[in-house]
Amino acid sequence: MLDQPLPSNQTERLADAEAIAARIPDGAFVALPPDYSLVAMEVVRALIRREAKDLRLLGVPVLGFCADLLIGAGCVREVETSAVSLGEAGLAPRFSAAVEQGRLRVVDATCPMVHSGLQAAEKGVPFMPLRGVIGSDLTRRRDDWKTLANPFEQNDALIVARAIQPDVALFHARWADSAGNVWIGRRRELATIAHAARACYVTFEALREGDMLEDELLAPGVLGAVYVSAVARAPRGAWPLGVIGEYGIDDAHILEYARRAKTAEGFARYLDEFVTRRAAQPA
Amino acid sequence: MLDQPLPSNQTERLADAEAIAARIPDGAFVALPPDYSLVAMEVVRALIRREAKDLRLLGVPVLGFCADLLIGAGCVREVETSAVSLGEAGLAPRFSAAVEQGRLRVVDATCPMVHSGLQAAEKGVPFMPLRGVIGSDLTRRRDDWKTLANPFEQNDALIVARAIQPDVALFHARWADSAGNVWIGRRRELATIAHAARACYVTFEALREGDMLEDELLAPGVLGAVYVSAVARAPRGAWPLGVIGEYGIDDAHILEYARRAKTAEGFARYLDEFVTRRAAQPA
Amino acid sequence: MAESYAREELLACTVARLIGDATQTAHVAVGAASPIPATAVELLRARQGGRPRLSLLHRRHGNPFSEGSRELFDLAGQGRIDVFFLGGAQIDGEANINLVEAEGRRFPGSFGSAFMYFAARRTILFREEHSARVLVPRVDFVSAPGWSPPGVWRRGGPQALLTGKALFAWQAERRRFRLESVHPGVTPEDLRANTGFDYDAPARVATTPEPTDAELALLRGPVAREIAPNYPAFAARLWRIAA
Amino acid sequence: MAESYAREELLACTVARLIGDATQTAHVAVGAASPIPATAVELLRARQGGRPRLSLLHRRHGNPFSEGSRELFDLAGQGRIDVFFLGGAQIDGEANINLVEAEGRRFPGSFGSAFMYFAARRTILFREEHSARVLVPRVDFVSAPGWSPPGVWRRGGPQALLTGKALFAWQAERRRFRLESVHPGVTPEDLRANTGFDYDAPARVATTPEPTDAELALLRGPVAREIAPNYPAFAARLWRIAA
Repeated sequence: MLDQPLPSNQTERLADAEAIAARIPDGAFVALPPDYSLVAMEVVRALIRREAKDLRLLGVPVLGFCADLLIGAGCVREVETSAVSLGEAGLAPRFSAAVEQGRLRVVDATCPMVHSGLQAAEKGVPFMPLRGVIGSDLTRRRDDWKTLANPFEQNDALIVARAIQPDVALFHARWADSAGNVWIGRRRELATIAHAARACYVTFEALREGDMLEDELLAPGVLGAVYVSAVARAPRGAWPLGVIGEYGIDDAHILEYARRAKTAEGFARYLDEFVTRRAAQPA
Repeated sequence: MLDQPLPSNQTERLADAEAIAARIPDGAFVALPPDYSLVAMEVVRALIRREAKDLRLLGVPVLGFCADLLIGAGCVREVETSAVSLGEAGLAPRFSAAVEQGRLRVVDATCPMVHSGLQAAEKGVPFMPLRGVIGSDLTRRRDDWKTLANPFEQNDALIVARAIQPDVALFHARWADSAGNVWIGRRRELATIAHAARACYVTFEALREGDMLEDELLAPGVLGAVYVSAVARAPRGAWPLGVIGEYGIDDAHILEYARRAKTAEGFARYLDEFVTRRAAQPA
Repeated sequence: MAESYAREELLACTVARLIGDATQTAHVAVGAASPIPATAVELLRARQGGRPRLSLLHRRHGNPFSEGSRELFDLAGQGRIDVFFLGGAQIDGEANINLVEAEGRRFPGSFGSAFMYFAARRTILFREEHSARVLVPRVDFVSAPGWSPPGVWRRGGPQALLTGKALFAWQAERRRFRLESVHPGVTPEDLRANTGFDYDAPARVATTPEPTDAELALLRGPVAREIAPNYPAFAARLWRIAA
Repeated sequence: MAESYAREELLACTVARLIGDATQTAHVAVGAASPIPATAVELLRARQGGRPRLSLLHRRHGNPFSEGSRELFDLAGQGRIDVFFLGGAQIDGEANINLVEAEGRRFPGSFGSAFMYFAARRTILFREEHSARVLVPRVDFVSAPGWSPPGVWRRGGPQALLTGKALFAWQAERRRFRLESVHPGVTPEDLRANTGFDYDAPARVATTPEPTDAELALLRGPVAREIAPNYPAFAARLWRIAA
C-alpha cells in the first residue's frame, strides 16, 4: 500500500464547499478532526446534500457532531475511531442508534494508536510501535494491530499500529494564501492527516495575499501547499463548531441538535432545516 | 532506560548563560541543533570557559560551528551525528583534525535515523522503524540499530533506531515568557529534543510578559514550559549564528573562523579573542 | 462540622486529597467532560502557589498544548503525567474499565484509556453514579485493563475509585478494591447493596471527611473563578458564577 | 553555437534536462551547499510557470518547511520528492557514495543520504571534481548504496552522474554507468584516464549540448534574481548580481 507514493500538490482553488464535496467519492476513507479542532462542516453538509454513500470515517483521534450528522444521513458505512461523542451534550444519538441497530460497523481504536498509525504513514514506514494497549479487548478486533518483540530487550512485547493512509484528509482552516498554504495554528493533528493522506481538501475563512511561509510568525502554524490538493472559501464553514480567534462553538445549537436527534424523526427535521434546505439558498 | 520517567518542569529563570553552563555536567549527552536552527552559542562559549569535559554531543541531525568550537577546546569525548560541517565555509577543521588524530570518537548516523530515535523517546517507545539505510556501512558500527521483520508483510525487513534520550537539550529561542514557555517558531527539531531529553536549557533574546500559549498566533511556535528546565536571557546569544527575524548568520565571521581554525595555533588565538577573554567582560 | 456544601464540593476535596501535595504530584491531566477533577486540581493550585501543573485537554482558550491532540499521549509516554482520570460505563472489581458497549447499548468508545491507564503514573477512577449497573463483577468489554501480568510494560495503574457514594483504594498486590470511606449519609450496607463487585472492607467503615471551611472558601472564591471559563454550566449551577 | 557561457551554466542546463519537464517531475529537493542544482530547477521554473516545486533545505528566508529539519525526510518517505541530489567524497562504479572517510581523511558525514537515496524517486549524483581520486573502483565507506538486492525496499535510486567533465547514465539492470556525453573540450581518452571506475561507452561519444541563447537569457535574468538571495557568493561571481 505505502509503496504507492503520495503526490506533491499544486493546490487548486475551488468555488465552494459543494465543489469540494464533489471531489470526495462514495466509499472514500475520510480522516476528520475532533469537534474541538477545525471541522469542515459546510463540506459535511454538502456531502449530505449530494447523498454521499459508503464513506468510511477515521476519527483523529475521536469524532463528534460531524460524524453523527453523516451517520444519521446514511452516508457512512464504517467508522474507525477512539470515540464518537457530543462532549458535554452527551452521547452521539445517531451513532448510538446506528450501532445498536446493526447498521454501522465500528472499528474501535484508542487515541494514540490512531496518531501512531498516521505518523507511520507520514514517515512512509509500514508500522509504528506503542506502549500499553496489551490486555485491552480492542486488540481482539484489530488485525492491523500486532504484538512485536522489542529487539533491544528480552521478554518485552509491544503493540504496533499498521500505517493508516486515508484517501482524504478534510478540514477547515482560518486562512489560506495565494501560494496554496493553509493556516491550522496549533491543530497539528491536521498536519499529520494531510501528510498521511492521498488527497487533502481544506475550506477556509479568509484568503491572505502572499505566502504565509515567508512570514516567520505565521509559518509555525502553516500546512504547506505541497500537501493540499484543493481549497475553497467557506465563511463560518465550521459552524456550529468553532474556529479559535474567529468564532466559538455554538453550544446551544449542539444541545438543540442532541435533543432533536434522539429520534429519527427529529433528526430528519433537523436535516431538512439546517442541511438540505440551505442548498437552495445562495451561498 | 526509558522506564525512568521524565519530569514535568516548573521552569527556573537563571541569571545568564554562565549559570546554564554550570547546570550541564561533565560527561553529559547534549543534543544540539544545526547551525541554521537556533544554537545557544553563548552557553557553548560558557562551557568552554568553565572547561567542560567529556561531553557527548548529539547532532539533530547535523552539527556545525558550535561543535567544532567545543571539540577544538577539548570539551568533547564523542559526537553522534549525521555530519559536522561549516556549510558554505567548508569542512569543520577542529572536528576533522580530532578525528584524523584519533582524539574523537564519531558515532556516524544519518539524519532521519536521528529524528526517529528522538521521536521514539518522545513517544516513550523503545524504538522506531525507518525505510532505507540497509546496505549502508553505517549499520556496521551501530549496535543501537537493528533490522526487524515487518509483521504485516512477508520478506520485508526494516531498520529500527533505538530511542535516543539525551541528558540535555540545549538551544536558543527568540522569546521566553513569564510562564516559562519559549518560542521556537518553525524549528520543530527543538521541540522534539526537548520532549525527549531529561533536562532542557534555553537561552532567549527577549522576555515577553504573559503566557504565549494564550495567544493563538504565537502558540503554534511555542515549546511549553512543562518541557523547559531553565531559561536565561542572552541577547544576541546565537551569534555568530542567527535568529530569524532578529539577526542573520555572520557569514564573514564563520569564514574567518574556518580560516583561523585550520591550525591549532590559529584556533587557540580565536578562542582567546572571542571566547575566553569575554568572560572577564561584564555581561 | 463545616457549613452546608454541595456533593460536588465533597468529591472535589476528596480528589484533591488523593492527588496529594506538590511534593508528590507535579502534573495532572484532565480529559473529557467532568469538571470535578479539574476543580480538585484548582483547589490544590490555590493552596500551593499554582502547583501542580494542570493540563486541561479541552480547554477552549489557552489550551496548554502546541502539538495538537497527540501531545497528551506523548507527554504520558514520556512519564510527564503524574495523575490522570478515567471513568467507565462499567467498572469491575479488578479495576477494568469499559467505555464501549454494555447490555446492547453503545457508548462513545475507549478514547485514550488503553494507553493512559498504563502510562500515567497514577489513575484515579471517577464515576458519580454508584450502582450495580455501573460497578459490575466483570466488564462486558475491557477498554483498558486494571492490571497487567509480569512482562507487560506498565508504568502506572489505578490509585483509587471514587464514586458519588464512597471511596475505594486499589490494592495492587491483591487486585481488589478496599473500601476506604463512605460519604456522609451512606451506610456500609447501602453501599454493598449497590456495588456489583466484591471488595474488602474494614470492620468499622470511616466516613469521607467533609470539606473544611477553608476549603469551601477557596472553592467558592479563586477556584470558582478559574473553573467558570472552561465549565460554564457547572460553575453557574454550583456557585452561581458566570464565565 | 551559443555565445560564451560559464561551466556552471552548462552544468545547470544539463541538470535541467535530467530533471525533465513538469509532466515528469512535480517536486525537487536540494540539500546542502551546491547552487547548481537549484539553478537548474529555477531554470525549469522560469520556463514552466513556476513548476516544478523546489524545496531548498537551507533557504534562509521563506524556508518551505514548517515541521523543522524532519520534514524533508518525511516528505521523501511519503514519496513526495521526485528528484534529489547527492554527491560524495568518493563515488564508485556501482553508484555507491562515500561521505564519511577516505585515505585517512575525515569528511563531514553521511547527512540524510542513507535514506534519501532509497526514498526519493530519482537521485542525480553531482560532483564537479572529476578525478580518479573521487571516482573510484570501490568506495572506502558506503554512506549509501547505489543499488539494493531484491527484498530490500527501495523506491528510487541513481538516475545519472554529472561531473565537471561528463554525464553518465545509470543502467540499473547492469549496475554500471554508461557514458552519455563529454562536456565541450573533454576527450573520451582524457575522461577514461581521470575515472577510477570502469564504465560502458558508445563507440562514438556525444558532446554535452551547450546552453542555448534562450537558456542563457533565462539564467542571467529571472533565474539569477531567484538564486542570488540564497547563494549570494555564487550569484555575484557568476552573474555579478547582488542578493
